[in-house]
Amino acid sequence: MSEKKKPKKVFQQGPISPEKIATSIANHQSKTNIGAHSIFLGQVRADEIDGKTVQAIDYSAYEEMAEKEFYNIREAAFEKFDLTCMHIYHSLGPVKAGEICLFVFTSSANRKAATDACSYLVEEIKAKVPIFGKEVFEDETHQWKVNI
Amino acid sequence: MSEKKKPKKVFQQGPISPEKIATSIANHQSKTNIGAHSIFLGQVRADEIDGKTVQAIDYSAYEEMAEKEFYNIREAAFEKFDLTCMHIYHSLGPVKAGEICLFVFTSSANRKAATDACSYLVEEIKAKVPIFGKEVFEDETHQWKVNI
Amino acid sequence: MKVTVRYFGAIAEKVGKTEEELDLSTIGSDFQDLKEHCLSTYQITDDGTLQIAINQELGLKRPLKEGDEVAFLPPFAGG
Amino acid sequence: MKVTVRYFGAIAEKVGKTEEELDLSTIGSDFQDLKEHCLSTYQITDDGTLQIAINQELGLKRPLKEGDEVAFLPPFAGG
Repeated sequence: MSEKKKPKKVFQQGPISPEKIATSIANHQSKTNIGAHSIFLGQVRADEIDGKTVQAIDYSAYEEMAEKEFYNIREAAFEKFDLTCMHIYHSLGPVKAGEICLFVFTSSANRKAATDACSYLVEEIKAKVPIFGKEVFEDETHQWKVNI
Repeated sequence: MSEKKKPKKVFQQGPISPEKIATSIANHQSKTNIGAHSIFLGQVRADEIDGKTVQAIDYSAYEEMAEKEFYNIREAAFEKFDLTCMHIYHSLGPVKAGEICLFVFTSSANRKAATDACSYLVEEIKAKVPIFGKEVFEDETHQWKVNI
Repeated sequence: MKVTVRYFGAIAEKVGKTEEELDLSTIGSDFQDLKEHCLSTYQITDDGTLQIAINQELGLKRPLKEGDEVAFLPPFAGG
Repeated sequence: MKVTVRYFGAIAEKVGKTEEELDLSTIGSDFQDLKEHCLSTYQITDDGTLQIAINQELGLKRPLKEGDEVAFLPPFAGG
């Protein structure tokens, strides 16, 4: 539970690499009270909108507020679910179609806590954290993404 | 949907490495219609039972039947959920405490299909696939694991 | 009395800047005064999706104080 | 008439082997006959968790045929 209070850096510049995810998983192999990990990855889609294709999303955030919201969401999740560990990473700046922009990672002794917490975190992040996404098309025009 | 019919090898000897997971994630970055991945990892716990600690689980399976069950579970999941991709890997042989024995990976345009399918697969695998686990203690005695 | 006003995403694009300092002595120290001032100055229409935070907190709508940070936030799009 | 019988996990351990061929002409070709033969021969008690598959399928309980594969399965423990 010491992990609970440690403030964590959520934002990183650019996409989240598969290698970072592997390292994060490997770091949990010494925690032998964990029986289940649940991972959610958000990947940028090459959506076609009015004949134009999204080539990247350029993420920005109200960072000071976002960090507070992430902290509150983490605390609430630790209250609600019997978790061993919880990690959240989100990209800032451009993330190309096919690249990963969100990495949520929960671990618990049993699968239900890990999977329920992971879904909870994703919904909370999408609803409450002031992150903004500019969908950039191949012709460099853009539109602003809205979560549904 | 061509992926749907391709029979897949689920079992592998020994633990599932974080690098394998990273490679599997990286392989999906060319599929730009994917917006969400959900991953479940089962990790062997060092449970203490009557003063003795589990150091590994030695997995065996009725392989011919297990492969059929995995196939049926995959087909049912593709029916139930709007998935782009689905991958299942399970260990055979010894997997040490802290190592990963199950890797379930679902991908979809939207998060709900990916996360619901991932949970569905994990429950189905635990309930329906004839896999057996010998929990080996540090003193080389053992007991047989039962899913709850 | 001065406050900092910050703009994000589509709103920053429309406003043409991400931040400014405003003197409330001419605008009024009421939250609603500032909101209306900014909406009309930059021709932002509030279609119901606009959220405004005071010092990183939503839903306050309290009278403003010297040094407050007011942020105009378009719909969230994380993940 | 011969069938293959396979044992897994805790049952294989108790039986002392993972597979054998049994001649049903002495045991009887009924599913229940074979089940009772194996349970009594190896002193396996069915506490309600035992599952038996015929040709990789559970819950059949049909009369056995030449070449059938009958598998005695303890509780599943995947994942």
